[in-house]
Amino acid sequence: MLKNVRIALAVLALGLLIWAGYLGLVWAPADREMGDVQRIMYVHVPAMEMALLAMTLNFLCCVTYLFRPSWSMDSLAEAFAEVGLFFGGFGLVLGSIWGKPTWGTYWTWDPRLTSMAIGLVSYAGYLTLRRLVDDAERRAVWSAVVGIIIAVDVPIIYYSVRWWRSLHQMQSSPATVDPAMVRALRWNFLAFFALFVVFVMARYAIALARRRQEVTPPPLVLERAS
Amino acid sequence: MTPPVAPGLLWTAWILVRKDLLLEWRSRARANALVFFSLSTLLLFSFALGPDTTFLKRAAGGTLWLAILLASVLALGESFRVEQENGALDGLRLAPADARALFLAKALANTALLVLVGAVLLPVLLALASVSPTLGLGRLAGVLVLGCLAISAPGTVYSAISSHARSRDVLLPLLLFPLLIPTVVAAAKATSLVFEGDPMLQFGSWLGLLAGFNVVYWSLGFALFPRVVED
Amino acid sequence: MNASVFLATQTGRIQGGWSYVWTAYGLTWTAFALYGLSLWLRRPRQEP
Amino acid sequence: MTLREGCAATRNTTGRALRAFCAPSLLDVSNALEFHDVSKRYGRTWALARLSFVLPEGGSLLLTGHNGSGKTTLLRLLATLFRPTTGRVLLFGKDAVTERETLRPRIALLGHSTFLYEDLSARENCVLLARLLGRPAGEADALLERLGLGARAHEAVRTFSAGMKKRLAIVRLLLKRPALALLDEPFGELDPAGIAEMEEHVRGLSRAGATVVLATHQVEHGQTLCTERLHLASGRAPPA
Repeated sequence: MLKNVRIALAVLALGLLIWAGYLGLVWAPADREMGDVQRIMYVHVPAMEMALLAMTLNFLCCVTYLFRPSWSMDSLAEAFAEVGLFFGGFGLVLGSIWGKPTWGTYWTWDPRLTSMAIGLVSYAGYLTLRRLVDDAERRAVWSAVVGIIIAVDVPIIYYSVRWWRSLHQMQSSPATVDPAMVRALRWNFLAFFALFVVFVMARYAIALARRRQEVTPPPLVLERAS
Repeated sequence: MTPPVAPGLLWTAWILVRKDLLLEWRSRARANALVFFSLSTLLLFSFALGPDTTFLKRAAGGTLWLAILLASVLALGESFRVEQENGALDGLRLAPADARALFLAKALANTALLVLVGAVLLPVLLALASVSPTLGLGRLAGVLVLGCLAISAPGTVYSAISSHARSRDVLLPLLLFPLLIPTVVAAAKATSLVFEGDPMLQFGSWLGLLAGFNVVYWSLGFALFPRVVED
Repeated sequence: MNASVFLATQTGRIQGGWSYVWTAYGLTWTAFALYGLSLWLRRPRQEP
Repeated sequence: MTLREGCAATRNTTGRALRAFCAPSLLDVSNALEFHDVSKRYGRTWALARLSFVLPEGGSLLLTGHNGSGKTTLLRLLATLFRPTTGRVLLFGKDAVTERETLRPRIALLGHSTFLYEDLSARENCVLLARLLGRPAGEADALLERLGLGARAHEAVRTFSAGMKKRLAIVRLLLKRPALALLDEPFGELDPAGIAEMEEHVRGLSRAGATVVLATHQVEHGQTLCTERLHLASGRAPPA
């Protein structure tokens, strides 16, 4: 049953993506100042939103795991971390592609981009830790602890970078959007969210299967004592 | 055979801090190595950043805290090596010593070592970058202590975790450095304000930021460390 | 009248933005495809 | 489900309140140790598999089995250092995971690792433990003296031989005056005189009413000391 739910959702997500792509590329009007380059916003912004969503959900799973440990919570935390890293990673690349024509540089110390970049390196560390610890229980507890510390740290990074950067120039506010653009953005958001759910479900299944395989209790029957 | 009254949390932490400091004193060869290591990193930064003294003067705060950060990775990694030798950490857990007291003790001992490293680095830095503490030594010391505290708290949690994992020498910095970016930003900023003067009176706010980090990391460490040590 | 004048002076838009747009969207779709593929390759053999 | 198990089994706060309410006499804990279908896993391998046994208080258990049969894992579970992957461990009627803080003062483990700091002296190691237990340092000195380590009490443990480190570990064990003494291969690294002395210590512990679990593959020594026996083969207790 679960399998065809996931396939149906995947097909829906694909359809949404194509429809949102059409809206972003063709239907939405070009921006007055930035012209067509502004269309990159329709993929960059939803990607960053998904990354933030994934990080928040990972934090919630980590906290829940510490109070009520269960393999599903542990696997869910792992799924959110990886999917968040994925969305954040290519979201940042989109941000720098957008930055080149608009600001002339691939990277500006914009607090949002900077704190996301640091967050991604932290979650890369989180995933590396998960691979470097063999014992399933210890890995689950320690990655929960690390997940909590990182999640607390990302907002701190955002504010300290903003404070650190505000010494130079003001943070760039997103371009003014008219209703048609908002509609395109919302459809793209929906498409990205559908893909987010599909990816998390798939990655969760992978993680849970690994945990099950690691933690299967031994068969009751005793071998012949040697 | 119930044992007589066991010491409270803070008293246990005090016993363990004395033990850690005694251990550091006994193996001071390691502490010396750490100090000379950070001196050489300081020199390295100065040479790498070029002979132009005006730039070095501006970058003095940053180089100091980068050197301390690199030294902290070594100090933190070492701090749990001694606990793993002969399973001493299990011995403490079985004593029983409250894991939170263990955290306080370890974090304070690491802070002391880092402050020592910082104290040795400072005069050398003042000479190298030809800077002087215009806002006074007291503030400089305040930044140093608060910065080292903010490094040691999460560092102790992460070094306890990575001391059990494989390839721990890579894992500790990988986990720690992204986390310490706000701390290093605040500490380096506050330090360079001390060196170059503080026209817009921002020193207080940066110090406040640093103090805020300490509150966050110490409470997080205090709450989460037992989960790291207990299986 | 002045609106169009205003618009005219504003037409200093960035020309040739489409190359950036196509790279961005191309990257997005390939990223989704590759990640979907990697998830499919790593899928657990028998469905739980 | 007897009343005692009922009380012990309920984990939530009402359970704790219920347990506090039950008069201790009702709960005369007959069993010091209880293993209920306990398994422990490291990575891919099962160190202990579906093990269940009971040891009455004051009893002493000889744990035998070849290396890697799970003896050390079992002792570390009893010492509340580990959490079982499945099943439950009860010590003196209390769950070894949720109530380890209250159990640990009464448990002592003489393991492969000696829990000693190499850079500290013998006395400093013992005084550290004494302070953590809230005991006067003099008690540690007396025990050091009694076990013939008085002369070298101020030398760093690094300079000690394996036999002397084992002796120092015994001092730490005796210092706790444990209600549950867990001995993992206590006869290793000891010369014949040391083994005789160790046997005397085990008898002393039993006489003092402590429950003793002694794991060894040198069965001949443990034979005379223990009332019960459990043989482990690759993590399981094959039917006797």
